[in-house]
Amino acid sequence: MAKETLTEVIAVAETESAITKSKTSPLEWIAENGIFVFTALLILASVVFVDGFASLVNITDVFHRAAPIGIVAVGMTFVVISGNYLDLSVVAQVATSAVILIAVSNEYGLPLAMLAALLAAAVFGIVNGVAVGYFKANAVIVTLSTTYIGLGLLRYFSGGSIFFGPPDGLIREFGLGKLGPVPYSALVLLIMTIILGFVLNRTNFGFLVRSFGVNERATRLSGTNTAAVVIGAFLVTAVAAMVAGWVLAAFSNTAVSAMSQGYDFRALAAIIVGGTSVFGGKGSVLRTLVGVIFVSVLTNVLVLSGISFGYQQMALGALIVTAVTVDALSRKVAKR
Amino acid sequence: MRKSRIGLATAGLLAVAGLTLAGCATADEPAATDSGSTDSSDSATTGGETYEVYALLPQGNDQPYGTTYLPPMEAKAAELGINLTITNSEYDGDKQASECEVAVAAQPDGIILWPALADTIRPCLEAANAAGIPVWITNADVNPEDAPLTYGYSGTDSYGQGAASAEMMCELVDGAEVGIIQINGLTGNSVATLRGNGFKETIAANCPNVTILAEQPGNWNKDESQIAASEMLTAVGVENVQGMYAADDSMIAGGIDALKARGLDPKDFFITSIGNTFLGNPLVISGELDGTVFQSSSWDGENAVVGIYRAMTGDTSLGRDDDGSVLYMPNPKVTIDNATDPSVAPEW
Amino acid sequence: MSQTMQIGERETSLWGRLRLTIARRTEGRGVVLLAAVLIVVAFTEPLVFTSYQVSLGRIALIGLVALGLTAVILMGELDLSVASTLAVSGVVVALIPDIRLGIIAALVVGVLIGVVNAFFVAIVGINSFIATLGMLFALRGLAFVLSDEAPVKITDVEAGIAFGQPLIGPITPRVLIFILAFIAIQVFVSRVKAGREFFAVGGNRQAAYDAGIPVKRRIFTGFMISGFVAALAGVINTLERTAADPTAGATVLLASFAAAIIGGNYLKGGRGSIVGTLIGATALGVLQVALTLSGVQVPIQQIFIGGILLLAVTTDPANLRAVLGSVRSLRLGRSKLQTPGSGS
Amino acid sequence: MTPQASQSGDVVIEARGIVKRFGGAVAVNNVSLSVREGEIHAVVGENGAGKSTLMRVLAGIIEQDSGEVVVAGKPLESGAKNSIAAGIALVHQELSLVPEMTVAENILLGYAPTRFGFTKSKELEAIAAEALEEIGVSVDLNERISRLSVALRQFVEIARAIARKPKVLILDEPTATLTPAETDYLLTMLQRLAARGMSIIYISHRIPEVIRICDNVTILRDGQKVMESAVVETSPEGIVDQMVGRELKLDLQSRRDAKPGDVVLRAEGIRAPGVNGVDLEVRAGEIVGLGGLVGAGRTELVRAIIGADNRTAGRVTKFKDGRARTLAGYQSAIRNGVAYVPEERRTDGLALAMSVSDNITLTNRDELSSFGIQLRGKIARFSQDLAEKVGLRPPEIRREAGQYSGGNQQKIVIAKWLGRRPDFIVLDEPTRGVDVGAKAEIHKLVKALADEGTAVLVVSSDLPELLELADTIHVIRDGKIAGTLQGDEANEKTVMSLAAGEKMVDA
Repeated sequence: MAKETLTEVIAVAETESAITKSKTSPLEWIAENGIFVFTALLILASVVFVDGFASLVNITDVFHRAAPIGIVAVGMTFVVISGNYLDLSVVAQVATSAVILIAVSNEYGLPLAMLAALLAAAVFGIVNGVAVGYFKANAVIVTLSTTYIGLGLLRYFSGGSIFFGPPDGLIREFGLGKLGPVPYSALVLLIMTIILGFVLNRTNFGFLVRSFGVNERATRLSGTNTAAVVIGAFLVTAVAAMVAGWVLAAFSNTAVSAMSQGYDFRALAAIIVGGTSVFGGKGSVLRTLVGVIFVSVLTNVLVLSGISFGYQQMALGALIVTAVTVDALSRKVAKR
Repeated sequence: MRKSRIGLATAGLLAVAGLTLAGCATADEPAATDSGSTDSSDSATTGGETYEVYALLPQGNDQPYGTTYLPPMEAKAAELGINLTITNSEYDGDKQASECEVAVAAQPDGIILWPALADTIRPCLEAANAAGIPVWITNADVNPEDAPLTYGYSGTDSYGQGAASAEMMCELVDGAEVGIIQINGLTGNSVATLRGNGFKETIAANCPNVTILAEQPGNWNKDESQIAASEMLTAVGVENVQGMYAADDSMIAGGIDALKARGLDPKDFFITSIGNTFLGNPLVISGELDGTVFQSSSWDGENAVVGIYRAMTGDTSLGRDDDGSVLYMPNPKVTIDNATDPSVAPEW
Repeated sequence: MSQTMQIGERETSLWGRLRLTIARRTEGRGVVLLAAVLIVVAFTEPLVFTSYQVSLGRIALIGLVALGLTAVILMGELDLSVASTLAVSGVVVALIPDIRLGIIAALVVGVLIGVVNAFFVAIVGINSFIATLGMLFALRGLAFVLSDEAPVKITDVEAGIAFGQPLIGPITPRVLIFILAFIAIQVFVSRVKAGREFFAVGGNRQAAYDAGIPVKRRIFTGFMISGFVAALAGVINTLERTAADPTAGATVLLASFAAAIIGGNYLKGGRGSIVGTLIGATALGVLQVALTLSGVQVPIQQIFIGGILLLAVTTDPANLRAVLGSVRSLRLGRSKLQTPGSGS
Repeated sequence: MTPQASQSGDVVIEARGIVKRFGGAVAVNNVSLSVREGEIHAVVGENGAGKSTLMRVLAGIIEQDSGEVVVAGKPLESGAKNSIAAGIALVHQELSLVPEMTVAENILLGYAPTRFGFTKSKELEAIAAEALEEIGVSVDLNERISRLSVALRQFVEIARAIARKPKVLILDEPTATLTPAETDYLLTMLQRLAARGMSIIYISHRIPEVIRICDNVTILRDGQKVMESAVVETSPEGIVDQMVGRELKLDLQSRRDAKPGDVVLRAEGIRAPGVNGVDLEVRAGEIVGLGGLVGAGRTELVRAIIGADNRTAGRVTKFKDGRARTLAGYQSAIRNGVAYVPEERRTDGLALAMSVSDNITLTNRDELSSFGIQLRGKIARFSQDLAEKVGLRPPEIRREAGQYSGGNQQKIVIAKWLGRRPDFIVLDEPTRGVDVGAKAEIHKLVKALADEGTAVLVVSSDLPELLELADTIHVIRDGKIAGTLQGDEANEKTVMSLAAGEKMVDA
C-alpha cells in the first residue's frame, strides 16, 4: 500500500540537510567540538588568572577530583549511549564496592575482597540490565529502586560504620602512589578510558550498544539479542563503578556506606557536558573524559577562589544547561 | 487484558509476600545487628512496669556514630524496662516531623528526640505537650526558646565542642600570629553549623591572633576533605598556613593526609578537631593531631534513656529549671597526654 | 445496503460495562498494591488507621509534589527540579518577614521556575530530563546561597505553629491543601480542555500539532503546575516546621516518582491519571507510616520500598505480556526440536 | 492533454501553481487543482508522486514555497487552524488519533466545546455522536482509541473530519486498512456526502474505487500534474498508463522461468494475532508472493513465520543441506540463514544515523570480527563490495544511511542481508516509496537472487510487482490463504478477486 507519509517527506528533507551538512555552520562546529575548545580555554584561563592553579600539587588535586567520578562516568557512558538515560544506582555501587574492598580485605585479604566486590557489581549490573533489557522497564525507575535496595542492604550489613584499611597495605600504597603529579587513581581513569573507548568503538559489543542507541528495532531485527546488549551496558557501568569504589577507598583508606553521595547526577552531568546525547547513539568515552576534566577543573578553580558551595552548585547547573542549549540550537540551525 | 490482570495479581501477591517478609525482618533484626527495635522479651526480664518510648533519631546504623549510639541505649532501656521504638529520619526535618506525629499518635509514655534540625522541632514539642507526653532531647539541644517545652537534655553541646576545639587551638598557638584553614561538615547540617560557629566565634574572642584564611565543606567525608583542604592550602599559599581545624576526626584525617601528600609534616602544624574516634585517636597518639574533643556515643545513648526515665518517673518535670534536667556530656579535650587514657577510649 | 454499520464490540450488560470501565483504567497496579498494603497493615499495625490523621499527613507530604509532577509526566516530559524548587521556595518564604507576602513570593518563584524549565524544553528544545537536571543543581545552589547555607527560621513562629494545627477534625491545612490540589489538578486534566489535551501532547504529539493544539503553551502550563505545586509543598513544610531547610526535599524527588509510577503513569506520556498518583502516594505513605510504627530500621525500609518499586515497573502489563509471549513462542519452538534428516 | 472536467456547482477550493521543495528535492512542482461543490475529485499517482504533500499544503499543515490556495475566492493563509476555519478537513493517511483519549474527544481533538475552559462533555458527545451518525458508524463514545480496531479508527478519523462540518473533505488512502465490505460502505457514504454538496478530494491507488465514485481525476507523477480529466472520459488503463508511465509496463512481461529445487522452509499451522492458521512452503530458487489487501495479515504472517513477532501456534522448519531445524525464535531463524527486509525500512530496516558500512556490519558482525574485535579493513572491503553489488549510488560506505534516497536505502537493507548469503529471504513491500528506476533494479536483484537458488518470499501490495516477481502467489485474506495462483493463472483480476473475497467493487 502506498504510504508517502510525513516520515517519507521528512526523509527527503533529512537527505537534503544531510548533504548540505558537508559545509557545517560555526555553531554546529562548536556543538560538535566546542567542549574540547572550552576545556582548553578554561584551563588556559585558570593557568593565567588563578594563582596556584598551575602548581603540581593542585594538578594532583584536580586529578583526585576527576578520578573516581570520572571512572564512574566513562562506565555510565555505555548506558547513556544505549539510550537508557542513566544508572542512578552507581551511588550504591561505588559505596558497596568500597566497603567490601576494605572490610573484606581486612578479614580475608585483598584478592577475596576484590572477588566479592566483583560479584556485587555483577549482581547490580545483571539486575538492572535484566529489568531494563528484558522487561523493558524504564531505566530511571529501575536503577532508582536498585539504589534503594543496594544502599539498604549495604547499610544493614555494614551497620554504617567506617572501615579502615591497614595504615600500610597495598591499598594504602596505591592510594598514595603517584607518577609525577599524576596519582595512580588518575592513571586508572586514563586506562579505563582507553579500554572502554576501545570496547565502545572497536568491538562488536560496543558497536551494538551504539546501534541499539540509534535504532533499537533495526538492531533487534538484524538478529541481535538486544536484551543481552542492555545487560552488557549495565554490567560495564557496574564494573566501572566498582573500580571507582576501589579508587575512592584506596584514596582515603577508609570506606563508609555514606560515601559517593551524588555520584549519579554528577557523573551524568560530566557525560552531558562532554557532549554525549541522552537520546542515545551519539557520543564517546573520550568526550566523557573531557567533560569530567572540565567539571573538575571548574570546581577546583571555584574552590581556589574561595567560592562557597552554593555558588559552585549554581555554576554546575548553569554549565549543564548551556552545554545542551548550544547543542540544541546547533541542531536547529542544521535543520535549516 | 487477561494477561495484564495476571500481571496485576502477581504484583499484588509479591507485594504481600514482601510486606510479610518485612515483618520477619523486623523480628530478626536484633539478631542481625544489635540495633533497631528491641523485642519485648528484654523488658519482660526487668519485672516492674514497662514503659513505651519512641526515640526519634536522625541517624541509626546508617552512620558510624548512630551505630555505636544505639546498642548502649537499647541495653540501658532493657535494664530500665523501657520498650523502645526507634525511628531514623536521615536528617530530613520533614520526615522527622512526620515521625513525631506518628509517635504522638501512638501515645507512648515518653519520647526521646534527637532533632534533625533544631529550628524545625517546635511543632513536634507542642504536639507532645498537648498530648501530655514528656520529651527528652538527646545529642543536639533545641533552641533556648524551645527548651521550656522539654523535660531536659542530655548530650553534647555542639557549639561548645567547636569552642573547646578553638580553645585548644588558642593554647597551641600561644599568642603567635598564625593563619589556619577550616573544614566544615555537610553544608546546611545543623551540627556542622553549630560546631563551625562555635569554633569561629571562640577564636575571634579568645585569640584574634589566629586568622581563618579559608573554609570549605568536607561533608563529613575523608576523601572530600583531603581534596578541599589541599585546594585551600593552594589557594591561600602553604607558607601562610600554620594550622588546621576540622569539624570531625574523619575530615581532619583527610586534612592531615593532604599535608602529608605535599611532603609536609603534620607535626609542624597546629591541628585540632572533634570526636576522638577510632580514626582520630591514633592520630593524636602519633602526634599528628594536636588535640581533639572526645564525644562518647555510648554516654549519649545511655543518658538519653536515663533522661526519659527520669521524666517518666517524675524525677524531672517540664522545663529546664530543676537540676538534673540538663546532663552535659563531658567533652574532655584529648591531647597526646591523655590520649591513651581509658576514660577517653574511642568508641566509633 | 444499510445506512449504519456496526463495527467493534459494544458492551450493554452492566457487568460488561463494569469490565470495560476497569479495562480502561490505568491504576490497576496501584490499586492492587494499595490493597495489599492496607490488608497487611490492618493486621500488623492497626494504629495506622486509628491515628489516620498521621497517615493523612504523611500521604500529603509524599503526594503533593507527585501530583504536580504527574501533570508533566502525562505530557511525556520529566521534571527533576521539583525537590530543589521546594527548597528554594521554602527559603524564600522564610526570608520574607511578612508571611502573606512571603507565601505569595514563594509561589511566584515556583511558577517562574516552571516557566524557565518550560522555556528550555519547549522553546530551546532541550530534552526535559537534562534541562531540569541542570535546574536541579542550579536551584539547590540558589537555596544555599539565599539561606547562607544554614536553616532559616521564619519570623512569625507562632503563625507557623498555628498553621500546623488541625482545622476541622484531623484535617490540617497541609492535608486540606493536598486534597484541594488533588481536586484542582484532577479536574483540570479530566474536565478542562487544556488539561485533557495534555494526554494528546503526551500520547501523539504530531496529532496534537495537526489538530491545532498549542503544544508549547500546554508544556508551559504543565511545568508551571509542577513548579507551583512544588513551591506550595516548600511553603507548607517551612510554615509547619517554623523554619526553612536549604537541604530540604532530599527524599521528595524519588518518592514522587515512585508514587507516580506505582500509580500507573506511563513515563513516555499519554497514559496515566492523577487518581493513580493519589493511590500510589497513599500506598507509599501508609507503608512508610506502618514501617515507622513497627520501628523497622531505615535500611530495611529502603530495601522494601525499592523492592516494591522494582516490582511496579517490571510488572507493567505491556512489558509482562511481551516477556510471557516470547517465553511461550520459545517453548513452542523448543518443544518440537527434530532429529536431523527428518523431513525433506 | 486536458479534456474538459465535468462541470457542476461553483469552485469551492482551488490550488494555483503549488510548489513545495524539501531542501533541493521538489515534492510538488507547479500543480494546480480546482474542486467544485459536490464534486468528488480523485488525485492518483505513484508512491512519492507528491499526492500527500499536496494535500498537506491544502490542509495548511505544511506551507507551500510558491503558488496559492484559494478557498471560496479568498487566498488561504497557511496553518492548520486557518484551513480548518476555511472548512477544509483532512483525513490523515497515517492515523493521527490519541490512543488514550476517548472516541468523542478524538473526534473533537483541539476543538472541544468549552465553557470557561471546561469541556462541555454533554455537547462534546452530542457533536461526536452526530458526526458518527452522519457516517453511520456506531461505536461507544467513551471507548479509548487504543482499544479499537484499525478499521474502526479509520472511521473515527473520518467522523473527526466530518464533525468540523467541512466544505472540503480530503481523504488520503482511506480504504488502505479497510475490508472490502467496509470499503464498499465508505464509498457509498462518500457519495452520500457529496450529494449533500460536500466537495471531496479522494486519494487512492485503487482505480476501481476512483472509477466508481469520482467525477474528475487528477494524475500526478514525480510531483507534476500529468493529466486532469473527467472520469467518464478516461479508462482504468488510461489512468494506470499516466500514473506509472510506460517503462514499468514493459517490465511486467519479463517473468522469469523458475526451476524450484528442494523445500527450504516449511511453515505449518501458523497462528498469531491477525494470522489464523497458515501452511506454506518455499523452495530453493522459487519466489513465492503474498498478495492481498492491506490488513489481510500478510506482514503479520511473515513476521510470525520468522519469529520477529511471537506466534501463538504453529511450527516452522528450515531445511539446509538435508538437515531440518525447527526455528524457535527470530534469532535462531537468522542463525539458520533467514533474511528479513522489513516493511518499515526507516524504523525497522536501517539505523539511519549510522553509516552504510555500519548498517551492513550489523548483520555480519561475526564474519567481520575476530574475538569480538571488529576488523576495520575487512569491514570496509566487505561493505564496499556489497554496496556495489546492489548498485548503491553513490557507493560511499562512510555516508550516513539517512542521507540516501528511499531506493538506495532499500538497497542498503538488502545488501546487509546479502552479506550473510541467506538461503531464504523475506521481502515485505520491497519497493514501497522507491522511485521507478530503483524499483526496476531491486526487481532485477531479487530475480538474480532466486536464480542463484535463494528461496524468496515477497509481500507486496503493488500488483504489477507481485505478478512480475512471483512464481507462486498466495493471496491472503483475513489471516488465511484465500487461494494460490501459479504462473499464468495469476493476473490483476484473479488476485484482486481472491483478495477482495467477493465480487470486486467495480464501476
